[in-house]
This record gives sequence, C-alpha cells and structure tokens, in this order.
Amino acid sequence: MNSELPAIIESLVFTADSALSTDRICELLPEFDRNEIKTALSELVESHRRRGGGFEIVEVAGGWHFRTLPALHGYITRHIKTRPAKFSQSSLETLAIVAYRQPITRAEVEHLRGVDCGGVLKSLLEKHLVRILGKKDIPGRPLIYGTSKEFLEVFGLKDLKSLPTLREIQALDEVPLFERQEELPLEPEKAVPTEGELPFS
Amino acid sequence: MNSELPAIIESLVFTADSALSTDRICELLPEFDRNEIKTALSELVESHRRRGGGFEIVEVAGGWHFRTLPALHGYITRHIKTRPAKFSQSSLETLAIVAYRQPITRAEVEHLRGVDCGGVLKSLLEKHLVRILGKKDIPGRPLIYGTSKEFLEVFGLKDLKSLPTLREIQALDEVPLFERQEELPLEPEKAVPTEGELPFS
Amino acid sequence: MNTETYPHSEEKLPLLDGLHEQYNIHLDTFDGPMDLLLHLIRKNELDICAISIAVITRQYLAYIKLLKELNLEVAGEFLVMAATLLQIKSRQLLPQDEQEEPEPEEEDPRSELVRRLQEYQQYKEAGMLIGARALLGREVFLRTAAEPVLVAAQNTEGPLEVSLFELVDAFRALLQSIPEEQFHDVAPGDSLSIADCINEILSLLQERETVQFDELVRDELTRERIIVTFLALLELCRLKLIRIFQVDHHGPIWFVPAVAMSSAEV
Repeated sequence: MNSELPAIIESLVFTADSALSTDRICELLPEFDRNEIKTALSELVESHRRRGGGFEIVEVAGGWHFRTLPALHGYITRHIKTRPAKFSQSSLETLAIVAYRQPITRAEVEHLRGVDCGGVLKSLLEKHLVRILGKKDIPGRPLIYGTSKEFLEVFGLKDLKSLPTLREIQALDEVPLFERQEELPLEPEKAVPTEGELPFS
Repeated sequence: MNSELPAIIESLVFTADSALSTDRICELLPEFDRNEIKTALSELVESHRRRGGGFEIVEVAGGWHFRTLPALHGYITRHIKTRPAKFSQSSLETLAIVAYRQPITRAEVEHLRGVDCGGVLKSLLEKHLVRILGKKDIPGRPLIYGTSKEFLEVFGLKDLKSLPTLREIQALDEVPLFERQEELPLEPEKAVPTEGELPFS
Repeated sequence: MNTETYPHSEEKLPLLDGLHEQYNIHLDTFDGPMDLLLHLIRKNELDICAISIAVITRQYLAYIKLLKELNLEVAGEFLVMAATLLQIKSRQLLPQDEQEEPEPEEEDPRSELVRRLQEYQQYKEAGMLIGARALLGREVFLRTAAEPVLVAAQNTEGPLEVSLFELVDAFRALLQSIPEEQFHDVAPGDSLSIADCINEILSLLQERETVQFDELVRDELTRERIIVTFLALLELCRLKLIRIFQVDHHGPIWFVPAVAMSSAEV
C-alpha cells in the first residue's frame, strides 16, 4: 500500500464539512484500490486510538469523521464563553450609525436602518460600546447616544477624529490627480540630444 | 505533568473555530500551570509531526490551530471548492511594504513603489489582509495602514517577526531612505495595539 | 498597470518585433517606473550601485516612446521618473570644479535613485517570498466541520472581533441603500464637517471635565475651523449635551458636559 494513503485520507476527512462515506473517498481517490483504502482507514482508526489524543476518527451513519473524546467534553464547552463573538450585521450597522452620526437618538438610528433598533442598542450599551450622552430637549425627551471609550479601544483608535471617513475610503480607488492631468508632450530625441539617434523613429 | 493534558489541549484546539492563543488556553485551563501547558503544546507539535498524518498543529497569528500539510493540497482540492485569492505582483509588493513598514500611510507606500496604490490598498482592505490603524498626526491626517490577523493566518506566519528577513542592502549610504526623513510624530504603541513587535526596528 | 493590453493594430507589430531583437524589451506589465528600471538594470547586467544613467535613461525613454507609438496609455508616474532620470543625467553633465571642495550635499546625483531602487527591490523580493508561501485556502486548509458539542451554544459574550474597515464598510453599504434625500449630512464639503467637529468635542469631553474654545481651534486657526467649531458647539448646546460659560467679558469660553459622565452611563 502507498504509505502516504492514510495521510491523504486523513486530510480529506479533516477538511470535509460532513462525514465522508467510504464510497465517496474511493470516488475522490480513483488512483487507489478500494481494498487499499479500506485497509488505510482501519489503520487510521487504530493509529488514532493508539496515540491517545483528544480526538479519534470514527465511522458513523455511513461516513467517516473526526470526533472529540466524550470524556473531554467538559473542557471543550469551556471555550464557548471566551471565543470571539462575531459581530452581527445589525450590530455592526447600528454601531456604525452611532459612530458616524453621533449624537443621535434611537428614532434617528431606526430611521436610517428602517427597522427597530431597541434590542441592538441595548446590547451595544451592555457591551459598553455605546453610551448615553443625555436627553434631547424635544417632546418625549429621547435618549441621545454616542460611542464610548471602549469603542475606541476595540477599534484601536486614539480618538473619534481618527475614525476613517467614508470619503477617505471612497477616494482610495479614484483616479489619482496625477493621471487626470493633461499629458505633457515628451520628445525623448530632443530631450536627450547627446545620446544619438534612438533605434526607431 | 498530567498525562491527559496534551489530549485536553488537543481537543480544545481541534474544536475552536479560530486559532487559540496560549493565553486563551491557560485561561480555559486554570487548573493547569502555564509551564505545563507550554510543555504539552510542544509535545503535541512534535507528536503530530512524528506521526506523519494529513494535518499538523501549528502556531499562526499568535494562536494554535490544526491545518493540513501543503503537500496534500492536490487531493484536498478535489472535494473542496476553492476560490484561492490571486495575488498580483503589485498586491504582493504593497502587502510586503505594509507588513515591513507598518504603520504606514498610502503616500509612503506610493513613494516606495513609485506608483499610485489606492486601488491595491482598497482591495487588500477588502480581503481583510490590511487594516486601518487610525490616522497619522500630521497635516491632512492621512489614514495609516498595517497588516491584519488574517494576513498572518493566510500566509501561515506566527507573528510579524516571522516575516522573511529583508535582503541586506549594500547601501551607498547605510541609512535607509525613510530614516533620513524627518521623523513624524506618530504613536505606534497606540496605533498598533495588538500586532506585537515589528520584525525590525 | 499601464500596459495590460497588448496592441491590436497589425501594422505596429513589425516595429515591436524589431524592438524585441534590438532591446529585448518585452511588453510585460511593469508595475510602475521602479519595476521598469529594475528590469532594465538586470537586462543590462548592471549593478544597482553603479548604473549607467545614460544607458538606462535611453532605454527607459525608448520604452515610453514605444508605449506611446502603440497608443498605450503612459501613466504620469512613468513620466515623472523620465524627468528624474533626465535631471540626474544633466547634473552629471555639469562640469565639475575640481579646485573646490565638494559640498556635502553634492553627493553623487544617482544616489537618491539608487537608494530608492535598492529599497524597492527588497520589497519586491519580499513580496515574492511571501507570495510563494503555502497559503490558507490555496495549499493549506482548516477543519470546516463544526463541533456538535459547540453548535448548540451561540455566544455573544466573548471578546469582539471586528475591524475598522468593516465598520466603515457597513456604514457605506447602509447609506447606499438609502435614497439620497433621506440621508441628511450636516455639512457636506471637502474639509471639515460639523459632525466631525462634534465627534472631536465629544471625544475631548470623554477625557476631561472642561474644555476651552481656544483649545479646539488652536491647531488650525482658520476662519472655516472657527465657524465650524462654533456651529458644532451651538448644536451640542441645543442638544443640551454641553453647557457653555464665559467668566469675563472677552474672557475664555469654557464648556462642560451638561450631564456628569457617571450619571450618563447606564
């Protein structure tokens, strides 16, 4: 048997987003014999069991996949609480509006987003990214929101002035001033009179 | 050392959805000593390398994760749809300049490359390889750029110090161009809060 | 970036062929003038430190001329470099006064260019090294299957991971989806907006209890700055976010947050 085969199969199972059946593995590796593949799979099972790591390769519901050892699940669930929270699109949008349009009321944020933002604003307040600046002196005295010091820390900003503006981002791929200028006539033959004739003209 | 520790760490790293830093692992395992954890990590690296499987545990962008061996990519791409990022010469050059020279402004990148880099910078921003660190405290307050965590992850670098060393210049004049310029006030420790040391200074 | 397209016109091709023979300049994409210069130096097997400006300038101009004859756009940057080369060359042609001590700044006119070229070459090489690495998503892959134990639990507590660009981009996308007239910008204009100024003041008041008007305009004492700052203060006052006071006639204008920070934070 090809000595690399177990490693090849292992990499396929590792990168698959769901269990891989033996048939599928054979399909993916037409250059190998089905029996070879089966032998390699049992070898893999055996070698992972022997090494006593944190996970093993198992065949369930007709497919192969890697599974952590149930005995370790107490440790694994610990990192749910500390893994980085992905920012939802709605929090990101709301935060962006508050950052760029502060001081701003909830009604104004909702006007821009077109949806209710109470829940999102509350969670941004709880995360201390947004703070209440005061109350607006209009009927109903709505709260006015702005960004907090923690907001600056999360984004590594020195101050609010350091927030990039929309214009700055848009200007990046605009045609630079340079190339919009009228091109000046350049006549190399005249500019370099001492170098002799150019090879073509 | 607890003989189970490597397996526990392995299961944590294996199931995390992004690279886990040594600090995070220590936080998750308060019952173990930091030194024990570090020893277990090097043991893990060694044992995975020795077993010659399809993937290995590596330290990338300040965190640990499992990734497949580059040699096997020909097999893996048979079942994984990839849209590999294409890097043109100009994006690689720009990326290199940002990586080695960060924090850096667009004008400084353009001075080094001799061409407009707005479009390239914008596409690197969109690929999340380059990030905006803030604004430089000079007239015009230009944006300053640096590389992101994704940059280290995509290129498989442990940190910025692991960037390939620049080939020595046998210079006419030892002082590189940029250092001859008047130092502009910039506070890199505030602007680059998380990326750690630059590979040279 | 400038020569991405090959010429279509047939009658130009013989000319191109001739050049291939004589100069062996291929119409590759040069990433700007530095890239072209490095190419010419390598082609002529020259040492960067001892380049012959005459040779390089002639070939460089020939290349630009060729681009023009092929009706390809020549970017401004290439012309700037052409001017730089000609300037260096003319300085070399100036008679040297051998009696006089060379002035300290009278260094080799090539040295500035040489330094730039050397530095550029370093980054070009570093870029190639970086690009040759095994890349995630190209040669190297991660585990994509989610751990069943973890799938159930959604988490919103952990440390935040979001970049500044994503924030601006979210805002940009949002504004693009909103009809123009609904979006009210306080002061569009090229330089300083009232909104920026308000942000600046709010940011200052996060750190200190009192701020003086003069401090806001001190760094940039222009009419525009003063007016915008003043309008920003009026707006903040109208929103009852700050209180303004002046102790003496013509004395400094102070302002303080209307609500103490501690009570404002919920």
